[in-house]
Amino acid sequence: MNTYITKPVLIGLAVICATLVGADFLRDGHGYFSFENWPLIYCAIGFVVYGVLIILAKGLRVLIERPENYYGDLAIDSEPEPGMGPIAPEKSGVPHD
Amino acid sequence: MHHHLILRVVAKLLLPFILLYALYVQWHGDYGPGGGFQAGVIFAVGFILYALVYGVDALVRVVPRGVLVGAMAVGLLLYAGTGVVSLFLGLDYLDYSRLAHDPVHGQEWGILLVELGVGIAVAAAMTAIFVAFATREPDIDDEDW
Amino acid sequence: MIPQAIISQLPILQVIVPLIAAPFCALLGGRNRAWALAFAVSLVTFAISAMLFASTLDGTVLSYQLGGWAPPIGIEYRVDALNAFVLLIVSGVGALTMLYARESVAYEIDERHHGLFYSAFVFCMTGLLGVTITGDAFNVFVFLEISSLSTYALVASGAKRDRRALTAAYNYLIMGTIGATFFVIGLGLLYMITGTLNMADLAHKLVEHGDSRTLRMGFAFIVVGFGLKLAMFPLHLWLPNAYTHAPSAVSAFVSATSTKVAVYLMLRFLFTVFGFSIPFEVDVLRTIVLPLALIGILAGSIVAVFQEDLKRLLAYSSISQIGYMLVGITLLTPGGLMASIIHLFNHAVAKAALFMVAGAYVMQAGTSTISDLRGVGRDMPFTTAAFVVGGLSLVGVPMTVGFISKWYLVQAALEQGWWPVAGLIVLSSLVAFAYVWRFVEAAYMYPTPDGVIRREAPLTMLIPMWIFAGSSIFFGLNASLTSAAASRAASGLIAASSLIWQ
Amino acid sequence: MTDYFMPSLIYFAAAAIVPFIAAPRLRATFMLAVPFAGFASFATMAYGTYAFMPFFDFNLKIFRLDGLSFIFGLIFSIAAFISIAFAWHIRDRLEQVSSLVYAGAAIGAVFAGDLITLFVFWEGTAIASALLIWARRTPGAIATTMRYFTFQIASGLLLFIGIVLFYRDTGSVAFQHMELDSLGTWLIFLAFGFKCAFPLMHNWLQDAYPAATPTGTVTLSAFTTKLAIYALARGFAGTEFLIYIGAAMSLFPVFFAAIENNLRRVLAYSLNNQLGFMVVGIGIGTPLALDGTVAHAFVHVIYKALLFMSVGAVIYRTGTAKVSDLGGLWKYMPWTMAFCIVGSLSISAFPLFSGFVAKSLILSATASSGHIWVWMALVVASVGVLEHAGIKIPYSMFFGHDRGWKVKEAPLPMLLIMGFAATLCVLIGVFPQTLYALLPYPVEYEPYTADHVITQLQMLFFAALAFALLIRFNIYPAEYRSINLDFDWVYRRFLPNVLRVVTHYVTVIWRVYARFADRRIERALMVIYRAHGPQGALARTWPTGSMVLWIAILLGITLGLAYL
Repeated sequence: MNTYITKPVLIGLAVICATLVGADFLRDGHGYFSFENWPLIYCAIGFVVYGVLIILAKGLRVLIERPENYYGDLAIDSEPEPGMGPIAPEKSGVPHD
Repeated sequence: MHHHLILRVVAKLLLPFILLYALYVQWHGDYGPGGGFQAGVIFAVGFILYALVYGVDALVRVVPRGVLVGAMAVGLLLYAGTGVVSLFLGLDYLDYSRLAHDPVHGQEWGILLVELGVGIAVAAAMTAIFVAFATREPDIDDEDW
Repeated sequence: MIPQAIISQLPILQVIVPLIAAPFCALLGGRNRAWALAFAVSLVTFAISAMLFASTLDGTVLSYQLGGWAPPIGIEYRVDALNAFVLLIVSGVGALTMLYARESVAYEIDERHHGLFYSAFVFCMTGLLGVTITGDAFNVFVFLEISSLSTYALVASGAKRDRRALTAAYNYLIMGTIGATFFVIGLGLLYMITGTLNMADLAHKLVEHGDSRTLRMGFAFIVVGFGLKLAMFPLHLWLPNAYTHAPSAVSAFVSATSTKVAVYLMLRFLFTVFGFSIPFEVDVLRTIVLPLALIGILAGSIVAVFQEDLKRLLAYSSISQIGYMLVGITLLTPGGLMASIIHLFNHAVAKAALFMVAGAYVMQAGTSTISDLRGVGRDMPFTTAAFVVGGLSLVGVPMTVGFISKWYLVQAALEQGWWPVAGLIVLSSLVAFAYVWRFVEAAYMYPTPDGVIRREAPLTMLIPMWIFAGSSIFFGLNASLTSAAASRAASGLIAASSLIWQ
Repeated sequence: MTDYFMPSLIYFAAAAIVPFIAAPRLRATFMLAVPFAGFASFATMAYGTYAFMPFFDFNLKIFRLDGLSFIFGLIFSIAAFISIAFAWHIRDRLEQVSSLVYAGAAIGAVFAGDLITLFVFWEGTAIASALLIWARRTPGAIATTMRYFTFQIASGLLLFIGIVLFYRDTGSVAFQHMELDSLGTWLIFLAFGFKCAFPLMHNWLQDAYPAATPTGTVTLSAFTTKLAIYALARGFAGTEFLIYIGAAMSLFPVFFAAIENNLRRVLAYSLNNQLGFMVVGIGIGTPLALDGTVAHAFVHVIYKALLFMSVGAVIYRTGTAKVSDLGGLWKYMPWTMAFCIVGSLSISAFPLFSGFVAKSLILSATASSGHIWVWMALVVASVGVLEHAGIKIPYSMFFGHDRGWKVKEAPLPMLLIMGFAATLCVLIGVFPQTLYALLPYPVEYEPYTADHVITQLQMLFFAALAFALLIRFNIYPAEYRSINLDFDWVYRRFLPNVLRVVTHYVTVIWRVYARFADRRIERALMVIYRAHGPQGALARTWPTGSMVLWIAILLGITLGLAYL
């Protein structure tokens, strides 16, 4: 179903990450706070924070999501997107389905 | 046109005296009571009497509206113009001292001219107001007010 | 370049040039001749008042004695920074309105009445200039009557377009006459006390005389009389109808000048003649005029919001704007006075532009009803743009003159610690925004009704309109000239009064 | 005024001329020259204050050139150039004129040496930018314009009252550093806050940016908020309170951005978040932090414009900016994709891109001032930036779900200007010292230390890994048509509803009450209610007699006073 995050892409990412884990030993430990010097702390921050953020956002979605015409049919969200102002664009796009 | 014969005759008889009296008031304004305003009103009264007895149309034939407007304007010009003349004579406005050979006479001449102007303007204005009211076509229905 | 002899005669020329020209207008009759004369005369008048303004800006006071009689007995014309400023406003507005009048009057007045119309117009100007320039209190009454009587005639001449002009003129006549009569009664009472009619002399003798019941009566009559003439709040009832039904050129001219001249008279009498030598005068201003002015500011604006007719809307907005000037006066501080005087100018400029716009609509769209003017912004872009500029000035948006005057007024109110007054002024600006917006919305946001064809106003109307609109921006950006004149005038008034300033 | 020609006047003069140039190409070319002329007018001047103008009792300092205003003048000139060039194909005179006025007013505000001048230009930006949104001319856009304008005018009004009070307190209107110690300065602070989109005042941003035309949004994104940043930096540098505001600002939008469907709104949230970094920098107020803020504003204007341009180009070709409608465009718009990715890498602060060299200044300033929690918030926010701006924007347009679009590449002028912006991003990233040299305070900072580069890459790539896994396991939020409530719900829904309910109950209670109350009271109240209406007593034509009655009453009162 998703056509872009394929196995090669994942493997590529994993290789880069592994390299960066290795590079962790090149750090000279000049952080402002002591915990900055813990091994692999930034890897953890990146990974965990990202995951938690997405999950929290999904949770938020439960609370605040509304249909597009929530503010009425004349609100900006329920209008079709603009072409380029009053001048008609060269329409070459094909809508999906 | 044959009604009120006495009224018509008497009115015609009175008219010259009214006008004469007006002129008396006009010219004696600087010695006795009177002056341009009063004279003008009395003068206008003569015309109004004429109109009351003979009808407004007759009055308008005697003094057409254009003449009235003109007389008003001329009267005012006479009044204001006299002052302007003294400006040209190198004095302040309304200072008539140089209108004649000596200041006192000049002042007298000035006042006489001014009063004449006032008289003409007032007479014409009074008559014009009367004519305006008397000849007004009832072009407004009561509901319109 | 100009002979000294003429310079010394400038004060009188200011009045007699239009005075002589007026009857000639009536004699000339036909449309273009009368107009051409009136226009030429108004330009000359403007030039004269500009010269007067220039020669009094440094604080010189010009005095001119009519007929060579010395002041306490003879009539004196006295030009100082304050009335030179007002003269400039009156003659400037007069000249531009005259330019504007050509097309507008041709549309609104019968050809055969043009001579008389322009004659009355020039008379009205004469009267207003005379009222402003004279230093003799009774002469004020004479010129006041000249200007008022001709204004009644001018308002009534709107009858061709709308019969209601006649009733409006009649009501105006009654009210105006009462106002003038009150003034004369008051003046009579003052004469009883002092035996003089020259303003400077009056001032002097009133201080000597001290407090008395007669003086108080005179003061009350004069204040109420002027209150009528300048359309102070509950005495404003003549104004909306008169401004609405008068011919457009008359609305523009009268709205910009006649109430302003009345405000000037109020200032002149309060400060120069009475000079607040007794506490009663201050009490009247603070306990009667101030509350009424405040109510007027708010009520005028709110009523304007609900008006259907553009000219009427503008008329009610005038009532509210006059309130500002009165508030400035009642502050009795240099700042407040200056705010009033500068607002005198600023409001004249903005209102003249706005009424000219309304007149252009009357001529090109045949109506000044707001709902009939929907979409007019597209058909008459320049005219409507001028309205927007003038309207912004009424609201007091920065970079317009309205802002300048409100700024000074709010500052002056705060200086006195009158917080609620300052708040009210700001609040009324919001209301002003509401009524201006109502029209702007109708003009721009709605389509033109079907079958309505409107063309842009002719150039002779656009030019004066935009001169006013432009100057309401220009003087909003660069207020140094107007504020210098206003502060000079204010300090002159204060120097003349006997109030002791903190 | 005689010795100097203000740059903003060049813009205004150009705006006055533009509508009268009939040939479209000529018009666009003319406009393109304006930013250069504007920049040239102050580029070579010595620092100092010029262009005094007497106004009331004040001597206005219209033009003050110093380190801070110079660099903001430069940023705004670049932004004006980019947005005008991107709008090359636009023929709508309203949009063209208002964009020129907008840019001119913003530049004028930056050079304002006193609060009154600032206020005038402040309002100028409000009006011009509102027109820019209005230029789209759909009912929704007009409604948005009204809301937007209300916010901007509210800001102006607060500023105005603030200036008046400030002047009364201090007797000065100079625009200098201020302390939050009086009502006046608080109001000025709030006015800046409105424009800077502080939390709870931020919704105009998310409301307006998706509403303008695609070109209009590029213009909008550059000026208003950065002007507020400048004003805060000038007036309130070192105000502790700002640090926490900034932290909140940088943090909360990332959640909203992650689930937003409209890409331009995602970018608006991202803008909010970026402003948060700058506000933190201002709050810390050390030279390093302020330099960071300025540098960040500088690079931000460029990469945010680049991102908005790439979204704009996509809208231009597809007519939509919704995640739920887009995907798989990389085949058809490869250049746009490349530039978009440069923008994304810059905003996510990848080494060698402009965001990296600017954001790290703020982060190290925060760390060295010891605000550990704020620092952590900023780090979390950085991951959030990567999420919504670094990954979501390019991924959802050019990859994601293939929706079957077959479109042409963006037109050449658009590509050129995007290429220009992208080049700037890379150049600044590679040669940071050039940027640092322009900053108001001398800065000794080297972003490219091994430690810094490695930790940054670790964080970014592990986050990317997390993203890939989340996509893989279908945890990543699905895209479909929807909107999300934000604080604007309060004034678009909640307050109107409350008002409706209250009105309803008041009416009901009133009816009940009226039934029992004396009828005369009701009538009296109705009289007051009606007094001002079109047929109201105050608006009616009165008979002469009653008018005279008023006169008599008034005279009576006045005379009565005489006997007291």
